[in-house]
Amino acid sequence: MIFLRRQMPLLITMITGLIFAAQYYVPHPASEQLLTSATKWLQIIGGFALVLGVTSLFHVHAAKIRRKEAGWGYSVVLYAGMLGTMAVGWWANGKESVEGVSTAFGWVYNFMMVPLQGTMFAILAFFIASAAYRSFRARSREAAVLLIAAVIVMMGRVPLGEYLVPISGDISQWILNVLNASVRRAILIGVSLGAVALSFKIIFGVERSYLGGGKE
Amino acid sequence: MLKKSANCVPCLRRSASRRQVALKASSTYPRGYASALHSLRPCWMVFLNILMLIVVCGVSSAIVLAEDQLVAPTNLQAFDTPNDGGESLTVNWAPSPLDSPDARYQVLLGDAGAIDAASLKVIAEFPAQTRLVKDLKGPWWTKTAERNWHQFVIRNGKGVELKDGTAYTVTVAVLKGEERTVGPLLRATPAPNWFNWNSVNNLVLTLLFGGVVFYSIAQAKRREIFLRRIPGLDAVDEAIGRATELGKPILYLTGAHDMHDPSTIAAAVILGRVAKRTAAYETELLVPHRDPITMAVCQEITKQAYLEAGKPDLFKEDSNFFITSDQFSYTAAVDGIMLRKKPAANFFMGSYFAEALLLTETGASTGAIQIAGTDSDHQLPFFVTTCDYTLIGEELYAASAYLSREPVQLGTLRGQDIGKALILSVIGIGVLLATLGVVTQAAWPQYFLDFFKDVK
Amino acid sequence: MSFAERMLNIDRRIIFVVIGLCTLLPLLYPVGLPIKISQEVRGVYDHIESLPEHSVVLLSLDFDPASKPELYPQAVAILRHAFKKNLRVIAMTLWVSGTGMADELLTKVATESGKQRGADYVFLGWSPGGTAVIINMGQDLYNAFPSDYGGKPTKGQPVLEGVNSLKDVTYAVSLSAGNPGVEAWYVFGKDKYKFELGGGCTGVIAPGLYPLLRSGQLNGLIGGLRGAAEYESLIGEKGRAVAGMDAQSATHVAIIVLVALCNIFYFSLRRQARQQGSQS
Amino acid sequence: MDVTIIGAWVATGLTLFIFSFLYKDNPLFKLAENLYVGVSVGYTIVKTYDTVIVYLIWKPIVENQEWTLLIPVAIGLLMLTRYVPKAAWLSRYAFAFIVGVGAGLAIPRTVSSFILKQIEDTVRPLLVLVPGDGVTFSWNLMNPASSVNVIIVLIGVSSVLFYFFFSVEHSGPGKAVARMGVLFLMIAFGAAFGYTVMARMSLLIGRLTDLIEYSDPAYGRPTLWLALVTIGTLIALSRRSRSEPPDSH
Repeated sequence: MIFLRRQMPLLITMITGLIFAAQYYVPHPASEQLLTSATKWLQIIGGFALVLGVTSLFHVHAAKIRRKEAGWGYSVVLYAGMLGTMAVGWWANGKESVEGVSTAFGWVYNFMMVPLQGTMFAILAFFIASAAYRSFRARSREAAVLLIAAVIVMMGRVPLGEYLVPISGDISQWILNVLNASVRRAILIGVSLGAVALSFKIIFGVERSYLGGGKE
Repeated sequence: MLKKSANCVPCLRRSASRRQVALKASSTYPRGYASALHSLRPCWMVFLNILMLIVVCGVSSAIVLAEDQLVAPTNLQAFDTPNDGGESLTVNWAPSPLDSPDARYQVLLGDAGAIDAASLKVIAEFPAQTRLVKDLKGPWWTKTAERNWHQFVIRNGKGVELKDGTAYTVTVAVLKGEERTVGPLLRATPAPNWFNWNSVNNLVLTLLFGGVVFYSIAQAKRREIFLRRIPGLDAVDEAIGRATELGKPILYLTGAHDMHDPSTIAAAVILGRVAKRTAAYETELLVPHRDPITMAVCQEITKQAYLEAGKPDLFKEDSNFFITSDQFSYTAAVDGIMLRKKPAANFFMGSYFAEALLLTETGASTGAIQIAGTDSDHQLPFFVTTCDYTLIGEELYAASAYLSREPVQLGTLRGQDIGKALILSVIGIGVLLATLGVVTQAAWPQYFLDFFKDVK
Repeated sequence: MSFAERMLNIDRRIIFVVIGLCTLLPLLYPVGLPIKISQEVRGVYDHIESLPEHSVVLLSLDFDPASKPELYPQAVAILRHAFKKNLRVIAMTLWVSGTGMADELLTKVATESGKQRGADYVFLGWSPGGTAVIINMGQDLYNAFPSDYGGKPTKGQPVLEGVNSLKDVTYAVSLSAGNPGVEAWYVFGKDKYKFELGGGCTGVIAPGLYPLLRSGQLNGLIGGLRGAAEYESLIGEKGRAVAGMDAQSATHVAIIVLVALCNIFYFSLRRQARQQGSQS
Repeated sequence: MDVTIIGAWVATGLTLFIFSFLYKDNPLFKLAENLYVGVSVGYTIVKTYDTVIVYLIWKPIVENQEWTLLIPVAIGLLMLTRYVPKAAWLSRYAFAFIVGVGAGLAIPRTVSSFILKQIEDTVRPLLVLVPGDGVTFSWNLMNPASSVNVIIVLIGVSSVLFYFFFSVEHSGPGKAVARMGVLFLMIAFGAAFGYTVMARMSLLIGRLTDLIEYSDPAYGRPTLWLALVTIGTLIALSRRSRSEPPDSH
């Protein structure tokens, strides 16, 4: 039983990991067919994973409503929004438009989801402005360099900046293309080494936090 | 494995094509040359063959020079394209001194039984000075001909339908003005391959790096591994000291992700260190959470830290508390805590999204010392400008490994360091060699450089 | 409390109003400053310009409404360009919440360009799995998307004639707001299936894509609203992005002024503190 | 058309509710925020059902008898055992499969695209061969491939890589290299900062463009009316809270 619970999943990870890492080097059609099937499976499993991800929300808010915790009314709003969207969604067969004509589902999407999600991030513009005034200080030489580079790029990326200081466009291009690219490249290499090391550790069972469920 | 895969089908084709070339070329070319025709040969043989081809090529061009009229493509070879999934053939032939801008080559293809060039179909036509081996991508160890030779790869597409295991007749014709001469008819069979030698460098480097990581982890389990001190940790101590002086609390956030994320784990490890200090200095610690499981884990860590500091009585269960999983509501609540309690030090460890700026800005306005550590690169600029000290990217993991002394973490870090050292030296040596290559016009630096290229 | 301190402690809602006005006024009263075209954007434009008629272009709209203001104008501009060049367009998305927007966008631009769904373009819709979808399309497009957004089988649609997998796509452009996006299209797509790849992205992730641009892994990059404005000027159809450039200019200048003020006050405070320190 | 007008009113109202967070965290904002989470979860569920269950599973099985697709379905169902405490360990099989395939797919591809490709482009000759001029060193800063830029990229990549090197103490010459790395990092962060500001401002521009469009009389000027309603509510709410304990913000 312990084997089935503990070792078996690790074995599955190891075998699938090794197979699909090796697949990369094998051009034979049989190996390509394997890749085709596996990615198709991943697509389907991905759908289940998505459902799993959102259902934890069900629990949290259902508990809130049941216990009448502070702000449970908002949880009711959340539930109403979710169930309402699902109802119109299934009624419209999951399509926002049919032959170019918007359905009720499309209406919910266009007039509720789009403005809500868009505005959530638009408010950040205001906070950046206020932080620019209150906290973006050159408190060290590093921060000073950062702010100067930021100001140049901000100037160089808008027509007014290029109009006022014509060379700012070229300098910001150079910063992005050369200085920024070199740093990002080093970071990319470092992060990739980390990712490859992590993948190796996962395949060989050294890293198992993904299995979850505590230390059983 | 590889040799075995070159069994029956390629062998058949090999003997067939060898016969074809031998018929036409037996008088002019050395016999050993025919061995260059098979497709699935190991790399070292390819290399030998190339050396031989250099010799052959010199001989043949000297002979062609002596003649005046249009000569059929010489040293023509056709074989299964190596390192691919099949359904493809490759044709190589030697350059000719008549390769002028007005001359053209045609590639012809037909069934295995064809004995007459007229029954073959023209599948490609191009100027004589194009389609050279040197213009093609691919590392030197899989090249099937000299750099200045011609190469054409026949693939399935318009009018071409190659089937694996079926033999085909292939040849090349040369055209100049009205004249047209057809080369010898060769036979070749496409077949799928079991290994792509073009990416063998990828495989070797990947295995090497994997080996290094596991070796370092094993080393770390056996003995102490040196890790340089992370300056950010000094800043942590300093901030706690100041909070004690001022008699104000310390605020510690563990980020947006749950316990599955390495950044949250690192944040929890550093929390252990911070809690130990706050216990020693008897400073109040506040840890608001976004994830109940992370909260439970952090509660344990804090308790342990107070125990280790010898002050278990000071530990408060509610110093770790859950607010809400919702991004902006959480942010508003934490901002509220900052404004009301005015902590002397704020710690932002772990992963953050758009809420980062809202948090650090409020913290800065209350005059707290702020220390951040995150791998969320898109938020790093904001942390750097609004915080007094920032652990950048991998430094967060390094700080956590430094504190926890956990062999797997330390070993991985060391393994990655070796990987980086290797890359740094490859870049250094590579640039030197590449520059030498330009200055001396030599081709040999390429033998080193190709190994660190992505050449498929 | 000194002047600098008082100034630094003003209610931040005053700043909110300033930034709101800096955005609103140029939108209401535009000036129309000229926009310079950068090499990165030209890379994408020139490549589409060079494609022969009926080439297959894949447009992956990997963003959600949160990034609509930046990426929607990019998508409109590229689509208009592709339709003008009579290219065949395969559109899709890897982001579930972007599906409806992508559909609306395609329908709108196709209608104004007089293009037929199924004949000139197809919208494959969304499919879960992220990178797995890209690989699966590279192996067999009909396996990854057995039917298009409207539920019609993909096999047999005239627009997909001769297209079996990503190998048959001439040019792919991913407009992305994160992951999966441009990087995934390179690693799991172009790396193996060898189509040419261009990118469009939000300002937040653009600087991170420059190493890929430098190494030629991407042949062009449209960054943010500014990139969209450049593309709109290139195809000569000025839209939302160009209209937004004046507001963008004003807000940038406002932010620069705010940063400058912040530092002036900060340094004057520091000097004051130092003077007080030396006096006492 | 009527539906669009109602839509304009709803969209405007929700936009303004969220903007009200700028004044302070308030019930209108919380209402809009929770509605947003609810609607997007509902949307995801509908889309997943439609795409996965209907088009990727049901139709291929019923129409083409692709019975092998039941395997991923089984794996997917295993994942859902997380909610049954006794059988939760079964979900490990599903995660083991996904994570295993993911790790396997990632290793060679990451090495190829993000390590080898990046090394390849960094390793460039410091001198260029110009036909006619021979070997030259090009000083043009604006050409990303010029010799001087190649050297700068080389310095940047090496010093930043060295900065994230933890096995060696940053002292002596190492300190100078690490400092150089930090400077490069800060410039890159500055560029990212500038770009992020640009992005956030663009989002605001986008939203305000919509609000301006909705202030049109054709829609009945929802922007104007709803702005008044929102402000009125905020005033009323702050009056009420003033009589209660002080606010947290």
